[in-house]
Amino acid sequence: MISEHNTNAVNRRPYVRKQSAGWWLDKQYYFLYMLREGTSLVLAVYAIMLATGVMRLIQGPLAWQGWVETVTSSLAIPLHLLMLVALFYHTLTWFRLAPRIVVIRVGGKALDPVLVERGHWVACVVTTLLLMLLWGGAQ
Amino acid sequence: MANNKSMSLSVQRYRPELDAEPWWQEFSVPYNEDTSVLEALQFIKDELDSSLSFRWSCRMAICGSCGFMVNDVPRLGCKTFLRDYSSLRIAALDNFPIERDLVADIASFVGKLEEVKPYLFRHDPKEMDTSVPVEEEYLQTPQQVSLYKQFSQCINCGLCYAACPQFGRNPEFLGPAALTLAYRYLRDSRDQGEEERMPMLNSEQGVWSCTFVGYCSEVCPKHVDPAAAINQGKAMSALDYVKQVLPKGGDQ
Amino acid sequence: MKSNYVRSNEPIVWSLFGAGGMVAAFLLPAVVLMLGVATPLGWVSADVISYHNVMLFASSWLGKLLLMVVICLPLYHAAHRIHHGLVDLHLHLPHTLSLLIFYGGSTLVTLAVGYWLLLI
Amino acid sequence: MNHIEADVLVIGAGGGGLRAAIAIAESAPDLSVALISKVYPMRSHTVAAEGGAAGVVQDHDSFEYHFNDTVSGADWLADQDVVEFFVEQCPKEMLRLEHWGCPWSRREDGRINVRAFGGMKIERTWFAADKTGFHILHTLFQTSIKYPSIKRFDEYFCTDLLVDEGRVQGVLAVDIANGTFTRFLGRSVVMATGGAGRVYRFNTNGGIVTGDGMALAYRAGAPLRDMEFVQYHPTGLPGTGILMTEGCRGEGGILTNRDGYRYLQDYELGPETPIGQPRNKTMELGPRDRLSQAFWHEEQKGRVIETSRGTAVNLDLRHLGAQKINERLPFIRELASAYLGIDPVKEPIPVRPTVHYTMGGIGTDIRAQTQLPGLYAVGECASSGLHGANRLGSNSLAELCVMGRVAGEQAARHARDSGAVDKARITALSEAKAERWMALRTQKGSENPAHIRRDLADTMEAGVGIYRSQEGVQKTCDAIAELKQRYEKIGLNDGSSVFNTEWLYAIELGFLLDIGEVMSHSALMRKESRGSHQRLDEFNTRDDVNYLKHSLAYRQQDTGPLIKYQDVVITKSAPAARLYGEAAERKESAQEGKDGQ
Ligand SMILES: Cc1cc2nc3c(=O)[nH]c(=O)nc-3n(C[C@H](O)[C@H](O)[C@H](O)COP(=O)(O)OP(=O)(O)OC[C@H]3O[C@@H](n4cnc5c(N)ncnc54)[C@H](O)[C@@H]3O)c2cc1C
Ligand code: SF4
Ligand code: F3S
Ligand code: FES
Repeated sequence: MISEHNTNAVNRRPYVRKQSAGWWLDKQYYFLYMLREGTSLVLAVYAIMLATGVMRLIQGPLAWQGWVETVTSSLAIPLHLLMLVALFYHTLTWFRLAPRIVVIRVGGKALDPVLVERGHWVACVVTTLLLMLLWGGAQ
Repeated sequence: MANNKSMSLSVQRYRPELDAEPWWQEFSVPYNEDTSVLEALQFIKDELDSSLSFRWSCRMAICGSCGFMVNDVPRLGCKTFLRDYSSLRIAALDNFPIERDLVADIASFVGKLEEVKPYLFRHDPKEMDTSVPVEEEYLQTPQQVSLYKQFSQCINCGLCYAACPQFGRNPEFLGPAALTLAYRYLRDSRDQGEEERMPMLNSEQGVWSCTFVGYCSEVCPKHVDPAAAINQGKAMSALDYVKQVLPKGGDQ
Repeated sequence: MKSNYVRSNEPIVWSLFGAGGMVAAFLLPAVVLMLGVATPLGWVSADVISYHNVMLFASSWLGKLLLMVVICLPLYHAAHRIHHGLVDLHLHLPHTLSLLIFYGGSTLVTLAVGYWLLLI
Repeated sequence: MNHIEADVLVIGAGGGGLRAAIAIAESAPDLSVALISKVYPMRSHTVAAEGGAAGVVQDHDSFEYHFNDTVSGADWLADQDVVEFFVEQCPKEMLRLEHWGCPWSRREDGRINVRAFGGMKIERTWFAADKTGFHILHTLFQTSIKYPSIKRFDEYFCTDLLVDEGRVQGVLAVDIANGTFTRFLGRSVVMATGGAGRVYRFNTNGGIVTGDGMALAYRAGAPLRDMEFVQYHPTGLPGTGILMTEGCRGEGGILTNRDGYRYLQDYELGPETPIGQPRNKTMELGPRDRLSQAFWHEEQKGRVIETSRGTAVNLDLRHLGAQKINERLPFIRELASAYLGIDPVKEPIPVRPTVHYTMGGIGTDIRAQTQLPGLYAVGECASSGLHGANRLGSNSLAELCVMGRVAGEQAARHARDSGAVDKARITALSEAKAERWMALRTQKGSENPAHIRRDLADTMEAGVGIYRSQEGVQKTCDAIAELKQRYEKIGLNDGSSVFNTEWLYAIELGFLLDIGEVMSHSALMRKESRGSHQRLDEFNTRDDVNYLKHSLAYRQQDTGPLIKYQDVVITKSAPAARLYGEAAERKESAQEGKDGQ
């Protein structure tokens, strides 16, 4: 056992800095992070709006029609465009992060995350086009 | 080479016995194409103000001593060059208490590295006793090495802690380097220490305090990508969570 | 040194968060584009989302599932980020309250949507 | 004062100190270990070692080969009992590191890979890419954490050995963060403070490599051995001195002069080997002393390249290709591009010799025991008798482990066997010493210690460099005597307690001056040329009659060191000519012919 007996004066006085609530305004990198997290607000609003749609649906044709008119009103278009921008940012950041969490290995070698990110984009564009085609052709 | 140009440097000072809080001091230092921030600080110490304190040793970006905030970005002083800047503000690494001038108090950081039990575990107690010489290596193919190699390159410089706002807010967070170290061992085919280390990973102050800000990896001078390690650690922890819920297999 | 670590329950919400992020990234942009831009501008017929058509869609199991996925997972995703984001902004709600509001709220909406869809 | 009592004190947490501490913890878990280091363990300069660590593994290799390479590399100044013990222990220690998690580079089948190194007949250098020291140090540091009996005192700066009744009983150290003294009591002390490369101006060493332990032991009465032997590494970056590992040449890199000519063939290292087909102990794979000397001659002939950072030759790796460079030498690529703006995949790297390693140190026997009872030494601060007049690359990292274990076990045994210390006397001694250091902290004077440090480095470079002469060395001896006088008059401005580095640098400068003095005086007295000690005057050949001996420098009051000599242990290899390249091969085949008869 080590024994210790200390009679020295304490000269140290480490200076502790506290994080400010506005830390995310200090650096562009942090700001973009907050923006990324902020896109979730848009997502929440949209999800709730869609949920409302389901509720309106079971309330009957009239209720549904009302909902449809609200979401497709010309006033809603700019809001939707804004949402698209936010969603695009979400997608952009998501595809950048995902390959670093789930590493894909082919023949024991890890695929380059940049390559996987591009793969995500290709898949995304394909699903989007497919969805649009189905939607457009559904009439 | 001649030192034909000079640059003004603001250096943050804090001398606990004299100063109530940190303050900035201006210096003008000569520099050339090769001059690093570390060399600029050494010039200040040797020629302008010998009371300035900072840590350094290898001056080749491998010992991890010389982390400073350079224009508010965590960087290694010995691998940052004056030629890339027009003016400089140097301070102690963010998110750590300032011991003195540019010296950060990193004791808690080193404590975290120790806490994740960064050494090889084996189930067989005979294999844990390394005082007896062995005849053979554990086999490990280059591919198996590649699973953890990147995560074993950490020089413990602490830049990632200065970069991480989650650590900045909550000093309890084990943080990028320590979690990466834990993950490095977990991915090593020779290690059997899952039982020892998963509890830390699984805890609130483990991987789950990270919100993937990602700035840690951005500033890491050794491309360790701690953000990836932690977030792969989340996947590992999630799997461990499921294992805990599922009834234990018969062979346990 | 600390020695007793308490297992966090984050894996549950983190998994939902991850799934939601994926769905939001892959599917939502198309939905927003079609519903909120293409339809009002008349690029596609509004008939696609007529009461009749949507009911038809929502009465199939596949339709129900798709609706659940597109609505609820992104909601969990958002709840997760807002829950953590408030802490980031130093706007700490009491932890349990925050969990209740965000994950509890998302679960409520999920249950409601599920219930409504079952009615169809 | 802080009073701490442990069974064994280990000073220095580099590879040597950590290995020793682990050995104590494993062999004597009941003994407490205080591991004292002026920097956090992972900052120790072992971290910078790049190339690899030696250990016989291949079937066509043998301990005998490793022994022969080491002894001839040392120009027969190595103690052969130590070398024999060492080569047999190396593979065991390397395997142990493997079992502790060291990420050694592997072959496809999962076995350890080895690379070629200078002066080695067979490839036997274990490597972890080109960050071997980094990985070894971190492995040892991390492993040390698992032993509860090891207590670390990080950022404690050791200022004195405490000697009473003719044996070492403790050390005095500054707790750097608080600026106060701690008196450590221990029944044995392991010194593992590393080398002294910072005595010179251009070196591959970190700023902390200031010869502290050597000076501490010297001041406490232990002799420093073979201090005239200072290794110049042939391939450092001009300007900074940052090392480009010998592994570059081990992998097939070549050295060319201004004319693109592989000049090494002119210095008994040839014949020229085809590019991409390196041959052991030939050309670029010759020993470091010879290669550095060859540069010196090229410089005399004006066949070196003038760069803005000084003269250089080219280290050309281009033919290795990007893939091999990325796999085997990634750190080299990173360093060359960061510090010179040169990508070795596309351009040759300018390099020049820089001070790298101190072969000499605190003299120990095969048990790592010094002449001062209770004091053990290991690593670069020690002269275990292994390296003689020139160390072979990759023998040092291996030595840290082999001798680190020995030092730890021996120190533990000694701690068990020796009685209690007289606390009162030791405390009085420490208080007196501490007071003196405290006075230095506020000393007012006219001399700037930084300038003395620079002048010392310059005079060492000038007088005790690759080639030496009576006159030049004498000049350096005189200059150092003068610098020591100036040192008495230094003035310090800081005066505060917390992390006062100005004060610590001043103490280090005192150590450096002592070491520089011992090096130059030892060089002055060795009137022959051997290994890294080459003279231009009439003593330009090896003189086995008078100087097949270790030098021992003892401290004397108020004057330079007293130099004595000690016999070299020769067991089975009689001194012979040191041959490399074709000459060596010719001799070997002749030998085999003889043996065959
Ligand atoms: C750039 C470079 C590359 C190298 N490459 C190789 C290679 O490839 N192969 C090889 O075999 N060898 C190599 N070497 C040599 C080898 O790395 C060193 O000789 C070896 O690492 C020294 O280890 P050490 O434990 O003796 O000392 P260090 O690792 O230097 O540790 C010294 C320790 O002592 C402590 N200390 C010093 N003074 C004090 C004090 N006053 N108070 C308290 N603590 C103190 C320090 O804090 C530190 O912890 C290389 C050397 C250099 C410089
Ligand atoms: S992960 Fe990178 S930034 Fe963090 S301590 Fe390690 S090397 Fe430094
Ligand atoms: S910056 Fe911090 S939040 Fe996570 S990704 Fe890095 S540890
Ligand atoms: S001085 Fe070692 S990393 Fe900068």
